[in-house]
Amino acid sequence: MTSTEATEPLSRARRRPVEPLLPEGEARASANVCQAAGCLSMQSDLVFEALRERVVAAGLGDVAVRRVGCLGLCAAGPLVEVPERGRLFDHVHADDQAAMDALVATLAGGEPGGRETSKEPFFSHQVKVVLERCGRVDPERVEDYLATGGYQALTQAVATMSPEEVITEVARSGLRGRGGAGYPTGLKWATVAKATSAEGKYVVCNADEGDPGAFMDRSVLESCPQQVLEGMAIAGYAVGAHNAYVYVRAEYPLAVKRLNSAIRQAEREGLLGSRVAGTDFEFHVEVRIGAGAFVCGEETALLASIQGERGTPRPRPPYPASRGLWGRPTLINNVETFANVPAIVQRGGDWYSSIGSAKSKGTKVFALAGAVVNTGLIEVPMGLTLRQIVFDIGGGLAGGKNFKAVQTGGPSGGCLPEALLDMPIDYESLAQAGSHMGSGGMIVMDEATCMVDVAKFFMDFCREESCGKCVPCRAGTVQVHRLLEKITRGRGTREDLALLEDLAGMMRSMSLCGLGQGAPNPVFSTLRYFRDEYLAHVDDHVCPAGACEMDGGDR
Amino acid sequence: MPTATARSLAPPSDDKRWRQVEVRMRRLGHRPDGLIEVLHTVQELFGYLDEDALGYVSRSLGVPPSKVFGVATFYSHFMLKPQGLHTCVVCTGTACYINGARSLLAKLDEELGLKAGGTTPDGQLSLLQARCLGACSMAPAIVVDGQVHGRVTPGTVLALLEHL
Amino acid sequence: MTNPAKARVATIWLDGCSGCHMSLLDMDERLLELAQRAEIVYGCLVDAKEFPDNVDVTLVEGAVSSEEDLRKARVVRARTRVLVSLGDCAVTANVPGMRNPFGPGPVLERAYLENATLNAQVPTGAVPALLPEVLPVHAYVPVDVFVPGCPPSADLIFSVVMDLVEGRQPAVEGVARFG
Amino acid sequence: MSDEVRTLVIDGRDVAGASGQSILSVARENDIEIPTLCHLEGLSPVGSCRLCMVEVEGTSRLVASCVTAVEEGMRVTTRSSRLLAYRRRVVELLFTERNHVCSVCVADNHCELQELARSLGATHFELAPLHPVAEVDATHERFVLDHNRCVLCGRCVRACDEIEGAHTWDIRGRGTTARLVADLGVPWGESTTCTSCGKCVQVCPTGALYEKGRSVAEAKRRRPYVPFLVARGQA
Repeated sequence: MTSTEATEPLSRARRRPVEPLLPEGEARASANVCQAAGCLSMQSDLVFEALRERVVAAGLGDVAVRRVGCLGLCAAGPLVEVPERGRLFDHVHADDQAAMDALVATLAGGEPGGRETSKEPFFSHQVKVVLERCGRVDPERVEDYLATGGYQALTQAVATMSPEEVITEVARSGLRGRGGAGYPTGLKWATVAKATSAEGKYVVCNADEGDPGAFMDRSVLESCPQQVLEGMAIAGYAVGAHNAYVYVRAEYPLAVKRLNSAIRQAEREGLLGSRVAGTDFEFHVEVRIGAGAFVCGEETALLASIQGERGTPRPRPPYPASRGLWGRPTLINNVETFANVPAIVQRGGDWYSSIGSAKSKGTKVFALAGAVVNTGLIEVPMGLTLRQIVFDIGGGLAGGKNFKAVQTGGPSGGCLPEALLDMPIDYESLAQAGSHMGSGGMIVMDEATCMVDVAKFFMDFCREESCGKCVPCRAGTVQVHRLLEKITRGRGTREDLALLEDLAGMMRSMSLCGLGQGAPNPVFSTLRYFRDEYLAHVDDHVCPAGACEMDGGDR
Repeated sequence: MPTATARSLAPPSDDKRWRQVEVRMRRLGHRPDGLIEVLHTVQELFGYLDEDALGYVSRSLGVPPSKVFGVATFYSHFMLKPQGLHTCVVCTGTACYINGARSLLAKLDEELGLKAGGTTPDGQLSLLQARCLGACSMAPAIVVDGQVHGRVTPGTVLALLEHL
Repeated sequence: MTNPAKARVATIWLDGCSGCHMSLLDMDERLLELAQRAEIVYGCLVDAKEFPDNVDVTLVEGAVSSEEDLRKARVVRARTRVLVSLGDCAVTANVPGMRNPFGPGPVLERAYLENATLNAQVPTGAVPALLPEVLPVHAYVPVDVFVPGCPPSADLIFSVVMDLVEGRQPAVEGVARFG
Repeated sequence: MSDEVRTLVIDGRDVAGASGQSILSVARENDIEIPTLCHLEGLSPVGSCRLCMVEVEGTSRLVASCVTAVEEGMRVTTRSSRLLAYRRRVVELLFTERNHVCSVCVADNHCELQELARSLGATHFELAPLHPVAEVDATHERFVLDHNRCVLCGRCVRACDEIEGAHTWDIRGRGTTARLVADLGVPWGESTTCTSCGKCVQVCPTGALYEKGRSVAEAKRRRPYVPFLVARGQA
């Protein structure tokens, strides 16, 4: 189909006044001021106000100053991009006259300031599908999303494709769940589509991004919530669901605000609600706010929480695809998975599967944090190596320190050593190395980090977040943490080390859900790659990194 | 979706905020599955969840009291005791942890005698810790009354709290 | 008067109620049978001041509560071939361990100050200092055989000791239980 | 539950069950004992104690037999050295989590946890006990709740909710600090929902819930009462 067939809701959007922001294309130049949480914490809202005043004062009538979502390089915020001139300005503060002058000069067509984005390895290695519009559109204006081709995929799907065709396209793309486990998305959709229910089905977006060190979903929701909603609506059409929930962490108030506003605006545009894009397809989305429980990222716990209950997981099967919310078939995908869908429908599964590695298709968004120079949000094709991510995109280690490990996969992931830096990043390689993709948090650690202490940190996390339902996780996390505490104080013995491994193995096999089964992974991966650090604590009562306070003792 | 089993009841007091709670419950159809949403509303309005509030919500939604209590204590976001006038949340996610969140907590304990979960004796400041605020690129991060501050050091943390 | 044909068996009593020793005596006439195979070289039933060297089997009753208990446990371990934790106190800390949630301070205060009618004071000399936690014997020294029970039955003690002096692995698993 | 027959092999024996029936149920019908703690016939299965985990040929994952339905041609192993070691660890985790002092417990000699430890051959624990401060609630006129002995199996919660319909009990908090709780965290004696029916006491596997006036080793359950619960639960 051509885009003209899908213009009915779009043309209405174009009629809406967009003053004072000129839409992309109509402005000679635009200044995109990042308003995602990172830059906002450095008062980028004031930067927006100050810059707009300056632009008005300079009489630049054909220049747009817009509020946009995450520009990626969070480490250097507040950020302002002038895309027409390929320039990025970092550390722009409202009261920094020199920076403002340089910005206005660039916008006016004078000598361009700031960094040349095309020459920055931080940007040039990235391929943006999920983050395509992050930093380009105002997250609080559906008009911006529509102006960049937003909702064309949904309109195309509901008007010209059968649900089966949509699923086929998603299956062909090779897209796998971006929440961590990597289950083939097309297969999941097909299962839910096949399930029959007289009482309806549900679509649920898991935005309970709880892995410490992960902020991909947060950035996507704060930067382009419409793209997630569009992906959900396409999913609803494909599986035959008319009601949906987005389950967002309470820790992300800005994401909740923008999501709620996005839902209202999309309903107003006739792109969600009782007649989606003028067809008979009905799709209602509600936001449910989590309340501070990491375990609710587990899908059965998440469903319990949406139902207003304690977020305790239940044994599977039955899987939510057959028995989910209120016992009805439910499709659960995470934010990033849904955000990939519009592009797949629009450009085709074959296009998507041309990106990435043999078994892991497409791109992956990572939150790069820790001891690297360029912390921030990145999107790269699957199959890039850790080295490219840490040293090229990440700019290497901060402060000239030496690399020790990179942690992926959150509390159920692992720590990968220098020897694995040339490993390609995909689901299989990471799993083989004893970690996993997780949701995309990537934390770089330098020589000052003690790996036993890191294992203890994650076990402490799991201990506090264990729901308490099953015994291996509830009491096992506490006991493993105690053993690690003993070792990091220099009081551990070889017997404690053996006990640690034994107990961790039991938890992995016996726990009820992924939290308990995955909780030992940081212990196993650090034992696998950094055993010498454990032995130094146990045999010599020394912490090689100098991070642990050893109080020795004779036991 | 389950249907509502309860309906509007008299609120615990004539405090006008209860009307907003009632509006929220009505919008959720007084359905038991709206429990968490309603608890969010009560906490936003009153700052914490006391026994009167929990009992009122329990009766209004037709959810057994022990179940309401079980839910309210399961989620770390819900507070059963009043909090200080101001709150300071120290992030102890991975990135913040390896970048020194521990030293921030130690400093606050040392200077203010304040431990995570505690409130100063004058009721001015409550200290909480969060498991990752997603502000990892600015680690270590703290949130003071809703405002995120990045790259905080033991040297600067007190200054951020001083004006309160 | 050491008899080389007989196993050298000792018993010792740390923080416990002596119930395990009572149960040992409950073997009645089988004590004579045991005496054919073993010589009791130390214990509260024997007049020996110093724990001897080269003991084949030592039965330890009681948990490790005080510095004195710990000293004894270490001496016994060093001089014993097969160390047996006899009874729940030695195996799990049991009743003496019930002070662990509170620590020794409040327990001493309750006993010597709150409940004292005369000369209320916490003793500092003459009695051994309490350790912060009451722990089972194997928390401090390696233990070879565990015989839970409060007390373990005379039958079980007899079979365990006979197995040991005759060089067999005692059958405890699935037989003995806590309590 | 339909009555279609499923044939399978449990511990090398050919057995048959109905479709939808759990592995545990079929095993018990055939006198193959699988240890359980949170499970009680007549109450909804939750699969939380993990003692009934079994091996199923063709998958490396262990499954909880109480919540896994039998399938045609399934080959199940309920006993192996690995399963025994894991089950002992689970019992050890429970014993070290609270203050279980069998020798002075009302349930001594009538306790499912104590008997599990014996039958699984647990003679001592390698893990250090946690020694939590746990309260005893004796405010109810007829019953006592001793948190020192509670294993959080949730049988009382389910009996109260599913059979009695009172839902007096729930679990507060989470993780190892979770506790059984009445109403809005009130002492049991002040509960306005408790009907004093005593079902929770009858289904408690340990000495956590017992009738007042019982001394050490006297908390014998009225086991004939339990089949009555079953009948009610299946009604």
